[in-house]
Amino acid sequence: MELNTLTIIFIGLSLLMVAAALLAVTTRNIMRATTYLLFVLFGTAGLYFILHYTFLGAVQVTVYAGGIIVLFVFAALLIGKGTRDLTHTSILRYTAGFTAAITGLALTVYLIFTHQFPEVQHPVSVVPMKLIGHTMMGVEKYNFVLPFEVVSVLLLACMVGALLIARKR
Amino acid sequence: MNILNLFIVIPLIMLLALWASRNLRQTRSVMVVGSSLLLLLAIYLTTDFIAQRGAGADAEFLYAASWQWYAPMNICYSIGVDGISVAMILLSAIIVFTGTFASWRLQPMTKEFFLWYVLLSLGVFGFFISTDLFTMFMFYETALIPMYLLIGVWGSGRKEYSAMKLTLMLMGGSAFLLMGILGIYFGSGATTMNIMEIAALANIPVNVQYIFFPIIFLGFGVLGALFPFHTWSPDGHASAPTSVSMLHAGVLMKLGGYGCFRVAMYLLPQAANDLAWIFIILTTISVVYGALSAISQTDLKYINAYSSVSHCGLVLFALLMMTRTSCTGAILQMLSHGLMTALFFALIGMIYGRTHTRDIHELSGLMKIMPFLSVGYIIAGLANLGLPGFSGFVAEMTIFVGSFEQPDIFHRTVTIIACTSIVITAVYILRVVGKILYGECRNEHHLALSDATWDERFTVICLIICVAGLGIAPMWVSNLIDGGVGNIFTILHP
Amino acid sequence: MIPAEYYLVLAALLFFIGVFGFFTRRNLLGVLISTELVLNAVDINFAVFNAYYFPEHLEGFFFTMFAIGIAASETAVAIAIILNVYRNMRTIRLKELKKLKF
Amino acid sequence: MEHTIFILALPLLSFLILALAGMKLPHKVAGTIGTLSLATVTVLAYVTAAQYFGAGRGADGLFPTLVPYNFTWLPLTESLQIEMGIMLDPISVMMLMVISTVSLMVHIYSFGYMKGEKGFQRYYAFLSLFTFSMLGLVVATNIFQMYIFWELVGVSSYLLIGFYYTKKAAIAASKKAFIVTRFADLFFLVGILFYGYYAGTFSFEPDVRLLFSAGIVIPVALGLMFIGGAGKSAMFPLHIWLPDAMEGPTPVSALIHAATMVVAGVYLVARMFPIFIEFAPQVLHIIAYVGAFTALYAAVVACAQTDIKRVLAFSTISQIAFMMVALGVCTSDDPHAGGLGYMASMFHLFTHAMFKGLLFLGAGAIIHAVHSNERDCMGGLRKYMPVTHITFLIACLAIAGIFPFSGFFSKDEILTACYSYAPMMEVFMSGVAGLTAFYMFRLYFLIFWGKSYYESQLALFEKGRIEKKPHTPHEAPAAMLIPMVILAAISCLAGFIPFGEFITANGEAYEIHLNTGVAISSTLLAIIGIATATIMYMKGQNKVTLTMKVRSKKFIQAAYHRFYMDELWLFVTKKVIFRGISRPIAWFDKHAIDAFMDLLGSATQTFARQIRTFQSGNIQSYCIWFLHGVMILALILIFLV
Repeated sequence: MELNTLTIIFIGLSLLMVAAALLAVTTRNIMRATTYLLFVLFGTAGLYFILHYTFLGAVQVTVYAGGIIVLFVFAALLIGKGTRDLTHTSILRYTAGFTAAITGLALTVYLIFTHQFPEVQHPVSVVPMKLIGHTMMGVEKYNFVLPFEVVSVLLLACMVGALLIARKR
Repeated sequence: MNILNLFIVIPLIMLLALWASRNLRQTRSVMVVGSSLLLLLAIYLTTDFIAQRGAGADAEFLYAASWQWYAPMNICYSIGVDGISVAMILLSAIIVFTGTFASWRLQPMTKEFFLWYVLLSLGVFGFFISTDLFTMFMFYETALIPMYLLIGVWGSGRKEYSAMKLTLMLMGGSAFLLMGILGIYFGSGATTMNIMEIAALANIPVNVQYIFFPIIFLGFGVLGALFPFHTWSPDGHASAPTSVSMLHAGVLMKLGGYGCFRVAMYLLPQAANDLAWIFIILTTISVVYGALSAISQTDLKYINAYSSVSHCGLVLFALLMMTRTSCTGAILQMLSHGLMTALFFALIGMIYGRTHTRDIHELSGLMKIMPFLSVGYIIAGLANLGLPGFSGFVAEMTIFVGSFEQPDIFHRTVTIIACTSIVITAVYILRVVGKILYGECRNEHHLALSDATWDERFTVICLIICVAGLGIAPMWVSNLIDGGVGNIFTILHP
Repeated sequence: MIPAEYYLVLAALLFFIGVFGFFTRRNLLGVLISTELVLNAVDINFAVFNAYYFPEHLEGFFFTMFAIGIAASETAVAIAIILNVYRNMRTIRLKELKKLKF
Repeated sequence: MEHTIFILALPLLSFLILALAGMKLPHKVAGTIGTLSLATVTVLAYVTAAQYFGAGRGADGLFPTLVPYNFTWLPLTESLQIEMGIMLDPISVMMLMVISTVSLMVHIYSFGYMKGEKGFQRYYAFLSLFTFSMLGLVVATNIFQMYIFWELVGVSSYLLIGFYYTKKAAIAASKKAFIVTRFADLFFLVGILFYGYYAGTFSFEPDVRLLFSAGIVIPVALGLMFIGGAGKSAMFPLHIWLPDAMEGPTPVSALIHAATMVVAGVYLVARMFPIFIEFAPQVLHIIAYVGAFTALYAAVVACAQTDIKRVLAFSTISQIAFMMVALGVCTSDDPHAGGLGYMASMFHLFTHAMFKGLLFLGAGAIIHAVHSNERDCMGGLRKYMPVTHITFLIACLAIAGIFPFSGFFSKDEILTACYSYAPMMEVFMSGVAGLTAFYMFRLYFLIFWGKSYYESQLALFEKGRIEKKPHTPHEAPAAMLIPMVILAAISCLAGFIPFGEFITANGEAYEIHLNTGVAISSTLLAIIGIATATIMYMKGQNKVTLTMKVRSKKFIQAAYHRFYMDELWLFVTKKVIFRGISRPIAWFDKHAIDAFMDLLGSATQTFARQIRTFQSGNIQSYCIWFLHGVMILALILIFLV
């Protein structure tokens, strides 16, 4: 693997994401955790760009980094200061979680490197918008109009539901 | 209409009538009418059975009938009686009848009490008339479950604990039982649940028998207070209300012995012959151990419960001796113990109802205060320790003579050990009689107590008549059960 | 060309960091944040599998997109619940939320 | 002989009437019912005896064994069945007479003795029950019937001893009597079971071949049966219940604990005698030794007792032991060659029943007069109770074995029988007979001679030392005296009955002839005993007595406490059985077996409580466990499969 710009960017992004993720799950302050999550999400968007999925990256930035993080921030702000600090977990739980995570990670990595993936086919380049539009709205095989509709209904339901749950009584 | 069905139908009608009854009067009249009907029916059944046998009806079970109710496993509602079950039905009818009068003044929730009481007797009757393993098991469970409520709700002392213990231990036993029944069913080729047909097939492999004989014997043995699974009995009896104690010791514990005989030994004769010695040891321990621990008890009901352990141990002991005489003796002992213990528990309940204590250290000189109950108690005590003229003597002697038919040293030794129980029984009975009935009354609160009321007198006299009747004229009973014992005996000793 | 395994390892790392957070967080919001990490890691995998191994169709692509959508709605609902819980119980600490336990 | 059924039926009937309706009857009526039925029974018994013995011997020179009634009561096995019936042979007919006579006397006597007692009707009911059972016992056609009535006798004895059920001592005594005899009955029962199995029958005349083939088992069975008999007949060491049984009303002691029930053991051995002599002569000799020891033991203890009924009780034990010895020394069933003991034993049984019954009735009259059992409260009574005095003296002479009273004849036969077995035995038993004379006359003098307790009390009262005027001893009412006089007459004359004509071991007639040597020596010993007693006790406490008392204080103390046999038994029952076995078993049951069951319950509960925390509702822990599970599964799938 030659060390080109893309690779360097990838490595940089990876390091950033892992570090931010670690901080996001360990920091005591909920606002900070949210911020670190934001970094991870931005990093992910970056990965999508590297993969030439620019549209996906854009969605990631707008929906995730833009929408969800804002929700988190609002929530963190709405919930009083007293509950904002994250408390320690029991050492038992900590080790249990840690071993589970480490074992799982080891296993996954082992699988990744031993698994026979199919032949790598070099991606063309950026996926054209037109294709995305057709695929999303198409009705043939490998087209996704039905899931699209379902998701939209789901979103609506969530919106209504969230309002219903969160409104003051 | 098969007469045996009436034993199910009458309790069912009684249940409905009780449910519909509005006040105490109606409840009582339903109970009196129903239990008298059952008693009359049982007496009619007995006489008719004897008449039919006399007329030469030599089928193993008379009044046999069968209706299939679950085809995939070939489970039928099969009924039929032989001499043993007729005797047991008669016993149950007597106890149910007298138990009704013993709980005449029971408060509160009389109606609910009798509802469960009738359900229990329904189970008992159903058990004795069934000849289908699964139906039998079903009725067995029907008889056990009401016990929990009867003790838990209407009991005294640590009633919740006792009820729970009793139910759990008996349920544990029936878990074994279910296992055993399935074992027999599949062992015999999974074609029928009917006892007679299984016995006729006689095709259960010996190694299967070896597994399921102990399981079934234990399952029924728990109910028959087999050492070391007897501990439900003292606590359960001590907490149960009078008529429940009567019914439980009088009839329910007999389900154990009857089941051991009818299911374990009848269907698995090979294993019964080979493995009997294990259980003979256990039952011998039961006999002596129960009697010995009765000596140092202070609660009247505990004394009686341990005495029941001893006497029921003798039932199983006699069955396992597997001579024809000892088996007859075992059935006689079941009848005799049922009647005697019912009498005992009835009297204890009556005394307790007046004095509100069962501690023998707190009771004394009752003879002066309640002569009727005291005389009844002495008679019950004497019957219990095997006085000739009462049923206990006949049963015990038949058992001992029968057991002596086994000439080898092991059987001889255990028989002699079991014989010692007659002395120990005398010790604990006379100890109680001397302590609570004789002497001067030391508690001035007891001086004002009244003697028995008419319903109590009726209960006691009925039972005494039965006990004495069986003791003076045992011939007809032993004739009645002899046929049934003979059939099983032939299978045990091919 | 960056090998696919790199992405996958990165995704796995994120995933398990998320799992770890999910286990150890003592606060509903913290748990939710960890969940987002996990979802994110899965999204990356979808995209990578699509881009490297099956570029002729856009299945992974769309799965990622829908996942993002669903994640958004899920977060919205979850936060609404959290707010509601907070309003009723004045806390969002898991330890203290046991009214429905047993 | 069909009327014999009434001998059993009447007492039973009167028992049932009195037991069911007794409380409502007036005393007089109840007593009359009992007495009348007993009188009829007595008449019937005598008629039976007259007919039986009057019919004479059969062709074989024996009195026939008649079985007028016999029916199967309960079939047990193919060969064994319990039969109920009436069997008449010389000993059972003799016993019928003895029992009905003494019982009738006691019934009449009780009219006076129990007058006005609470529970008078109950008393008569129990007497009837006892008489019924005892009669049933002696006419038993088989050993099992005997056992049945044996138990009934035991229970009526229990009820009668505990008649004064508010008295602590009476309760304890009745319990003790029942349990000790029950304990012995256990052996009896086992003996019967062995016998029944090997003989193939419960009857007294088994198939001899079967018995021969059984070998050692038959002696064992007979020995066990003897233990049962020893329990009822109060042989050492099972005698402990009898002295305590004196807590019952005195007429009851006369009937049950002197004349009839306690000789049931002797009767049992006599009943089984043909089998004993044929198959187990060694067991018979063991019986003789047990009897000899008991006789001595009881005689020694009797010398030191102060309660007059206790003295009589020990004397009863001693006399029954004489009968046992007589049976035990038999070496064959021919009265001319070693089989004399059987006849002697039965003879002594007969005479003893009369004079010992008389002694007890006399004692009852005395107790009735002075209201105490203690000899200290008596003395000098001969002035106040002349009839009692004379009859008591007759009885004492009879028991001491003085010519021409009945005891002389029967005791002499026993000693002769002993002599033919072993001279040492004769010497030993003669010594015991002398001792008997001593303690009986000691008793006699203490009661009727010496300083009058009443008079000394009266003197004290007149001096103002005591406040209550002492009760004047008075002669008993006629209802009590008549039976005593009748019995006294029988005691005087019974010795002249040619007993050997009727009852011998093999049934052939035997003419009693006195063995002069034995007779003279035993009479001499008796006279020595009487003389000693006269010297020591006639004039109250004199010097000789006091020195003796001081010299052998320890021994007398030990004898007074019956050589601590009761304490030993108490130790065995209270400490060993109750504290040592029963308590631990009860403890074990509660704390081991029951606790184990409880442990199962609580273990289940604890386990449930433990695993309940898994179901905590905490999603995080669910996930941890889930993930661990997944990991393990994955590892297994990847690396192992």
